[in-house]
Amino acid sequence: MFAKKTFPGGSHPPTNKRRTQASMIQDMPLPQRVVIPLHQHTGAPAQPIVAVGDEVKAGQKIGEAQGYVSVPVHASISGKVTAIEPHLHPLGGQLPAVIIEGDGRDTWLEQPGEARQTSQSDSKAMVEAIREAGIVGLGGAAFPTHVKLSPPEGKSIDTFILNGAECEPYLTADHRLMVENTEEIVAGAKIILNILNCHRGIIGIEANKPDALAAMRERTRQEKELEVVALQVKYPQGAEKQLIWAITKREVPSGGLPMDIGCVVQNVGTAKAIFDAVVSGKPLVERVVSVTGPIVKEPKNLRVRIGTLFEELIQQTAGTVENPGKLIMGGPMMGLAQVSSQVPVIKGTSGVLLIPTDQAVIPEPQTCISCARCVDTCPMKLVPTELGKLVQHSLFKEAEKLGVLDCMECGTCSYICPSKINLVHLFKFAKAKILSEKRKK
Amino acid sequence: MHSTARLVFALTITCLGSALALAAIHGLTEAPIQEQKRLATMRAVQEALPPFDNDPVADTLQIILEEDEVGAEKMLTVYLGRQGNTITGVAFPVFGEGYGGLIHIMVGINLKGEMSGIKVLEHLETPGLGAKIEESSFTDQFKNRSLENSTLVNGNLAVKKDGGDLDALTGATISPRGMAMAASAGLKIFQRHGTQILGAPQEQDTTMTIPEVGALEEEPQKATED
Amino acid sequence: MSVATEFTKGFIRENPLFRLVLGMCPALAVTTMAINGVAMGLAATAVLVGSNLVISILRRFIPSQVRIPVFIVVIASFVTIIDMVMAGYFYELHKVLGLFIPLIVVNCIILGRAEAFASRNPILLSLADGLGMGLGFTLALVILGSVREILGSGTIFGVSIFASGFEPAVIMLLPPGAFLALGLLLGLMNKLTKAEET
Amino acid sequence: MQSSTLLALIALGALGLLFSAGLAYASRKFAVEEDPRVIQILDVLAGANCGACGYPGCRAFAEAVVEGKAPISACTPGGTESTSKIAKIMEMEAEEGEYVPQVAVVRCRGGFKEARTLFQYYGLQDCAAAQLAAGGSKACAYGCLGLGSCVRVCPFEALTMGDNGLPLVDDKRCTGCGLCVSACPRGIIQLIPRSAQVYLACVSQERGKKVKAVCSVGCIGCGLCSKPKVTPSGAITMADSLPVIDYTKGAGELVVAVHKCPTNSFVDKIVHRPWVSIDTKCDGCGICKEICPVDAIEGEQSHQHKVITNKCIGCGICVPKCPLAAISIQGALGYTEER
Amino acid sequence: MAQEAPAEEKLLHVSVSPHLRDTVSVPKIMRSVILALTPALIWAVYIFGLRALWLVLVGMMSAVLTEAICQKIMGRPITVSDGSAVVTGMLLVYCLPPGVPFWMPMVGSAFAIAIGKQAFGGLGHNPLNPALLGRAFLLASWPLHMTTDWRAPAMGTMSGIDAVTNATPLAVLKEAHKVLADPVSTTEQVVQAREAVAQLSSSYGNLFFGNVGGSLGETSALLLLVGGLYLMFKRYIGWKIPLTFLGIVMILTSAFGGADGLFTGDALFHLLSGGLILGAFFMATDMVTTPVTFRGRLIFGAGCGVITSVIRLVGGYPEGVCYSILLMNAFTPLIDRWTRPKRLGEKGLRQE
Amino acid sequence: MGEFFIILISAVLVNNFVLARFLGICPFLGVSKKTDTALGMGMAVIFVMTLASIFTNLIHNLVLIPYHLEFLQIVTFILVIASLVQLVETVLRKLSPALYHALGIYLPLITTNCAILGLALLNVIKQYDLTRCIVFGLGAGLGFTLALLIMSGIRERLQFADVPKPLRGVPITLIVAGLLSMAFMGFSGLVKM
Ligand SMILES: Cc1cc2nc3c(=O)[nH]c(=O)nc-3n(C[C@H](O)[C@H](O)[C@H](O)COP(=O)(O)O)c2cc1C
Ligand SMILES: Cc1cc2nc3c(=O)[nH]c(=O)nc-3n(C[C@H](O)[C@H](O)[C@H](O)COP(=O)(O)O)c2cc1C
Ligand SMILES: Cc1cc2nc3c(=O)[nH]c(=O)nc-3n(C[C@H](O)[C@H](O)[C@H](O)COP(=O)(O)O)c2cc1C
Ligand SMILES: Cc1cc2nc3c(=O)[nH]c(=O)nc-3n(C[C@H](O)[C@H](O)[C@H](O)CO)c2cc1C
Ligand code: SF4
Ligand code: SF4
Ligand code: SF4
Ligand code: SF4
Ligand code: FES
Repeated sequence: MFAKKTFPGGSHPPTNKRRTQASMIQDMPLPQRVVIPLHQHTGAPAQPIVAVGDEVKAGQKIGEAQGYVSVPVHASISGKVTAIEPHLHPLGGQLPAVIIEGDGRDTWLEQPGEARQTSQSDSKAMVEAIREAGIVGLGGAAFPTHVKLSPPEGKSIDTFILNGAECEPYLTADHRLMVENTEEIVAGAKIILNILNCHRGIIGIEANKPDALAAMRERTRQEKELEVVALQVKYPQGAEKQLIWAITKREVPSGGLPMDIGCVVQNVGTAKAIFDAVVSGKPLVERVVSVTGPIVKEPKNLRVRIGTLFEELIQQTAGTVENPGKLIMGGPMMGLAQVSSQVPVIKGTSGVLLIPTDQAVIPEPQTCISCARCVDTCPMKLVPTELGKLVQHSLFKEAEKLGVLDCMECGTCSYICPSKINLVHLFKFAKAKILSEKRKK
Repeated sequence: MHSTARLVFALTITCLGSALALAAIHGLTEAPIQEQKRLATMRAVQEALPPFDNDPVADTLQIILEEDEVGAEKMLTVYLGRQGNTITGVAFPVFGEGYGGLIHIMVGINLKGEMSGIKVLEHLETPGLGAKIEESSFTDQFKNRSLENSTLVNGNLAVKKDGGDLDALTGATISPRGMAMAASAGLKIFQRHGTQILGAPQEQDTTMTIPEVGALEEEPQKATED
Repeated sequence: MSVATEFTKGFIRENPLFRLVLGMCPALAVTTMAINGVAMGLAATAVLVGSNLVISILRRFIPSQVRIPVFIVVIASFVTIIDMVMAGYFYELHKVLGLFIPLIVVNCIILGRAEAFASRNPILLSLADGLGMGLGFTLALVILGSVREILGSGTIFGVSIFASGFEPAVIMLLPPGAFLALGLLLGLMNKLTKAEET
Repeated sequence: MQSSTLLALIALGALGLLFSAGLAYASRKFAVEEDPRVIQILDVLAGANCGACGYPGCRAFAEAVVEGKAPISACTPGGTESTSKIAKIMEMEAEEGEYVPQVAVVRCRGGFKEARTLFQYYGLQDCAAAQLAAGGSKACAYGCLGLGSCVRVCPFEALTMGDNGLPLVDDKRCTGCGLCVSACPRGIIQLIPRSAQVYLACVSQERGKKVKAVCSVGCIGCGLCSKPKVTPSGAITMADSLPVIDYTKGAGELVVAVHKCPTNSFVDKIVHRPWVSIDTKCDGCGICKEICPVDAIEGEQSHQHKVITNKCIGCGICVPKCPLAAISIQGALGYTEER
Repeated sequence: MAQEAPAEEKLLHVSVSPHLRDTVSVPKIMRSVILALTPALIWAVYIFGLRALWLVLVGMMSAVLTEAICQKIMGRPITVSDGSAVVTGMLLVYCLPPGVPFWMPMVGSAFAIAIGKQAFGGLGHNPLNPALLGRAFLLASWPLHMTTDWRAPAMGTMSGIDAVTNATPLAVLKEAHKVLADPVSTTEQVVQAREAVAQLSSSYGNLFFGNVGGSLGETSALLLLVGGLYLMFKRYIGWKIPLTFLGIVMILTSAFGGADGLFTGDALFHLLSGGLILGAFFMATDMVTTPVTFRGRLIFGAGCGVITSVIRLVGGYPEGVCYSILLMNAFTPLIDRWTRPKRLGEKGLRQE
Repeated sequence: MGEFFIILISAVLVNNFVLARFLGICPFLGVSKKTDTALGMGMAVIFVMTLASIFTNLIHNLVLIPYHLEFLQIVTFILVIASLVQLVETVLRKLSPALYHALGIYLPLITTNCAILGLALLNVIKQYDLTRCIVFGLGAGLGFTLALLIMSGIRERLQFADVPKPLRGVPITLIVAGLLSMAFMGFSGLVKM
């Protein structure tokens, strides 16, 4: 019907989605205890506004945003605050979190639906509602959504892209959401179009999700402003810049933002959260998480309250057939390996992936043989082999000149390298070094 | 200004000193250098010419070649070999195209138009391969050859591979080809200018200088032995 | 700073070719045979000694701005002298070394020693320095020449040393062989001296 | 012949005159100002313009040296002479203030055995890079990661990685250049005066319980070492539950802290401490027994006291306190050099 | 401490993303290359006798042994099992005349590995193609053997002993062209030369299937092509270098390769002879020594094509593939530097 | 025209000054660490070579030959070259700092580069006239630049290579030069000089 759109480069890791793509999202039973980190988004962490011993209701704000690029945090269950202390955080290390012991009643501050609805003609109010609901991008980076939806004066957005690519192997949360919550997603997208005063919305979905494509097409048939586009199955199809290129053939300038070229990209989950916030007044306290992996007995997509520990999610899937070698938050390409299963689900948790020990071992890197596979596949058109060598020899300035800061850490190069060189690690290292140098200045 | 003057002075004085020294040494070495050059030519000529008793290096003739003649300088110096007062043969430098560059040889031709000998002067052939053209085992086959008594291809001497009768070197045909071309050029030049050369005036000074340097003393003997 | 140390330092410690890596062109170009190395080395030594001597004598009278031109003229004069003498008395060698005799002028060792040493030190020391450096250079050339001659022709100083079965590697006589032989020799030197240090 | 000499003289002389005059004129006319040091350095270089230094010509090299971009030893034709002279020229303004020779110490003793690990780390073998993977595999957020970033940057090969995953400093080789200090992402390496004998090998600012949970040799901040009884001159003060040593104060008594520390967090760089002995002048007053921080003196009142040599740590606190001057120091300091 | 040991086992693995790695590895690529080269070897044994097999084995063993010894001396891990040395040895022998003495592949492989590869630090660090360096070294060292030890194809004799010296098709062609170009050639010579050329041209079949004299492994264009396409299918080599290389050679030889003026040259003949296919598919594609960028590889292939054609048509050697690849290898770092792709978003950056 | 082309090709490829004739090896080793420097040096060499070719040719034909002073050849040539280079450098330094930084800083290095003097002497040996001198000088400079550029590219890459310790620095550079020289043998026979 449509030529499948895509971008240059990229790779084809096995998708491994079959085990979960067809089963319905299940609601995770109410957790006994939740650990809600105050730092769940890009930007300044929230400050706690409750004290130990306070009774809280589900949906109640427990942390206030600090500054513009920041969002509040809400209690995801009702119960009692038992501690506010550092706790293991999925992003690494110990970070302050509010710990709530549940009362099992799940009483809400305002029952969803009956809460105040935001007028859909007042975009300021809608953005404010989105911010108050603590919504951040659910596609991975957890960037506060209200910031993205408030382009500064003079920048107009002509294309809004709804990201339903879900190119990460194993993960199917967005897929199921698109099939099961088509209505809310489309409504959310329309709210976004409204806010941005934009009249072209494109829903990009990888071609390996025919049911999602069909559902979306069906639902948007009447919508003049929305269009569904099938994307080639290729990693990282869902990456913002690649998606924009595939759909509009525009290049986000290096160091710039999508809005510099008139685009905004949001994840489908974010659209649904926006719908919930604006229409039902419900803050972001739960999300869909794919709990999966080769050793998971019954992989599932679960609708989970924020703050639930990974441990409990794993139990929900009937545990594992062997001790996991690696526990990853997110997908295998960009996810973060976890130190322990005692970490909580946060807003950016799209998946919990368990990998057996034999697959978890990262092979010893050999020397680069200049095979150029990484060069051919880098979606940012960088030259990873050269960058890697520069970084290995601590030539950070030169690496910066060749664009190491443009690397989005998609992992394609490390994946494809026959010499098993840890290119992404090198680039993360270099970026950290360069940015800290810059900050010093 | 004073320092500038000193500066100029220093360099000028050095230059003057240098000029003085060089002129002096030049005065001392000029004669030996000329003699060395003469001897070097002599050695080559000796190898090429039939027996002689004059000083061929001093006994020369300049001939001017015509446009269509290849394989030699247009202003050709011919060395004459005489016994008594009669010319026994001539020698002159010619060249052919080898593998690495031009091969320069001194070719000697007797009155019958046969080669009395050749000597490789300069070449850029590969050591151990084309460079074997210098060896007497290779050059000897040119002795007594003439345009008449050899198989010609296109009017030239040629290696067996090209239909001629010269032996090539193993693995190197190009260098011998160059030699054949050079030798042929020499023979043809002699053919054309022979009469002009042989009609050269009788040697003016019969008081030829006998080579003095020791190195040369054995060689005339060897030459006469042949 | 004794005369003896100035004399011997050029052999190994500050060998112009192996250590300071100067004067590469003649070193590479003429060393197809060991004997050429000797000739080139001695020619350079003669120039080095002569120019060191003259420059050491003149050192007080040369204003620094024209130091280099004066040195060059002095060196060039010595080179010309050597050139003429060789042409007059060692004709064959002169022919083999060819272009590279005049090029001694620009051999960095000579100017380098003139600048770095002779222009600052008394005559005797300068002489010792020049002679030592020159002989060190000669030594290096002979070693390089020997290696190339042995591998490239199967002879050393013209004497055949292998049984007839040996087929010499022509490449050693060609430009690549010169680079490779010198590179590997330098590597070997590094390795040996490193081993000594530790 | 004569005419040739004359011609040579004229020709070369004229050339010399021409060029020197031309150059003199040009150098005046087109003079450019520059750093005087460049000229000075140019003067001491070999001046062969050979390019051996990697710079296009002597002047370029001299300029690079002055700008601090080139190593001063790169002029091979000039040899060591040039180098030392350049060093002199360049040092003229570098010498300022009093220079205390320093040496690096590794302020962590939590090797594989002593400190807990959180996970098995795979990836770049570099401490700073390893921190990107969940913040480093050590359970202690302050501890040494043992991947040797410091070892690799040391230009003097003064650091080696020990078997226990902790870097070792070779005092003899360390020049106190401080490169390792900035290479360590965890700020574990510190430069201390070369003369210092003792340092605290822990940088954890956590409270005791948390430290105990992750490391058996970590400093728990108990503050014992800062007690006047241990360090009367106040050489150790507490800050953020971590002792801070002031090396300008009472060096000798620090050894007491080494022995008093319950977690063994101090390191004594001295292998052989001296010890004291008490001679017959002793009348058994007991003062020394009283003040000895490690109870190394025994004896009954009014009887000659004795030193338990293997308990004495050689801090020498007792020596000046003896009213009869009966205590004397035996032996001498033995530095750790023969490791 | 006692409890540590069991606890250790349960510790999770942590590394930076990605947590997946492709199954393609260097040894796997090298094994495929060896496999792709095998048909040509079998053919070589068929037409030149078992001697061909022994030569290849000697070359391979010498390469592997040299690699191991070098690494031992340098105190580095011995990595001969990655198979790259085997490929080097194999390819080196493939471009030697089949009649060379056994010490030649030995010395050539040793040079290729020791100087061409290990001196630079081993796999991945060498700037020039080791196998070709080995060949160039042998050619410059013992030109006699390298230019005279040809063997005529002797189908299936297996012994190959009675085979005679026979010039390669390209040498014959070059010879003939010289005669044709030379104004002083006799008519008889011209006729002979024309005949030779005609005979060569009618022998596409022989060239294609490999029934001709030539270097050991380069005779059968068909089998090499099969191997090359297999590698291409596996995506271990790209299409850019072989295609531009072959294309440019075809264009240039057809334009300037004829004796009778422009565009009378026999491009197909040039394509099928003289190791062009071997070079284009197996040597110009050696990833270590070729550019990594898209445009870079096009330039590389084109450069190889131009130099090969120039050497074949006007140079001193009958055959130019070896030198053209080496020369372009030398340019590779510069090409890479000057053809770096424009980053995604770099354009926008410039505008601002 | 054909002959000029042959002189050029010969000087650039077949008889490359550095790789086949061994002239100018010292700066070749010294200034080939970085491509940018190599390019600057190459340009300066081309410039000076062409100039030197012209001036030495003039001196030779106008002074030395007429007065039979050939024995002053070496002294006068080197004097001419040295003064010429220094003059150009001084003038450039003042008048065009930009050009000086691009080319001028390489000039001192060129004085004692045997390639320049070698070129002047070869011109005499080959008895080239003024035009041929210019072409030859240009070709020699181009050839030098080519070799220098290739070498600098490879050396920049070798910076990352794991070269065995004893071979690091000059030894490996010489080995590369040897291998390059081997590759350049492919051009032999292209033109005959
Ligand atoms: C510091 C920073 C500032 C940003 N500012 C904006 C913004 O003003 N408007 C916007 O639309 N997106 C903004 N973004 C969001 C990015 O465009 C991008 O959507 C976000 O980083 C998540 O993308 P990812 O999931 O592809 O990593 C910003 C991101 C960062 C890191
Ligand atoms: C390599 C890479 C892959 C990504 N894949 C997806 C994806 O499959 N789906 C998705 O929604 N976002 C993906 N993202 C995040 C998007 O770039 C982008 O941040 C997101 O769609 C913005 O929407 P959000 O702010 O609503 O999260 C990916 C990002 C990167 C860097
Ligand atoms: C490195 C090398 C050096 C060569 N040197 C010479 C040489 O000096 N003289 C020569 O005639 N051929 C030389 N050749 C050319 C070959 O030997 C050439 O194939 C042969 O001369 C052609 O003659 P043929 O008809 O005997 O095969 C050389 C070849 C190579 C590869
Ligand atoms: C497609 C391909 C082609 C190769 N070609 C060569 C070759 O031409 N010469 C060679 O020595 N090694 C070759 N190798 C092996 C390996 O890359 C080579 O040993 C490295 O150049 C050594 O660093 C090849 C490997 C592959 C995968
Ligand atoms: S991780 Fe960076 S360098 Fe690697 S492929 Fe992705 S964008 Fe390119
Ligand atoms: S994929 Fe790996 S081996 Fe290939 S060029 Fe990139 S870094 Fe080198
Ligand atoms: S890097 Fe410097 S301070 Fe650190 S150990 Fe080495 S020499 Fe000492
Ligand atoms: S001291 Fe610092 S740099 Fe050194 S190994 Fe430990 S953590 Fe790494
Ligand atoms: S000797 Fe030729 S440049 Fe130094």
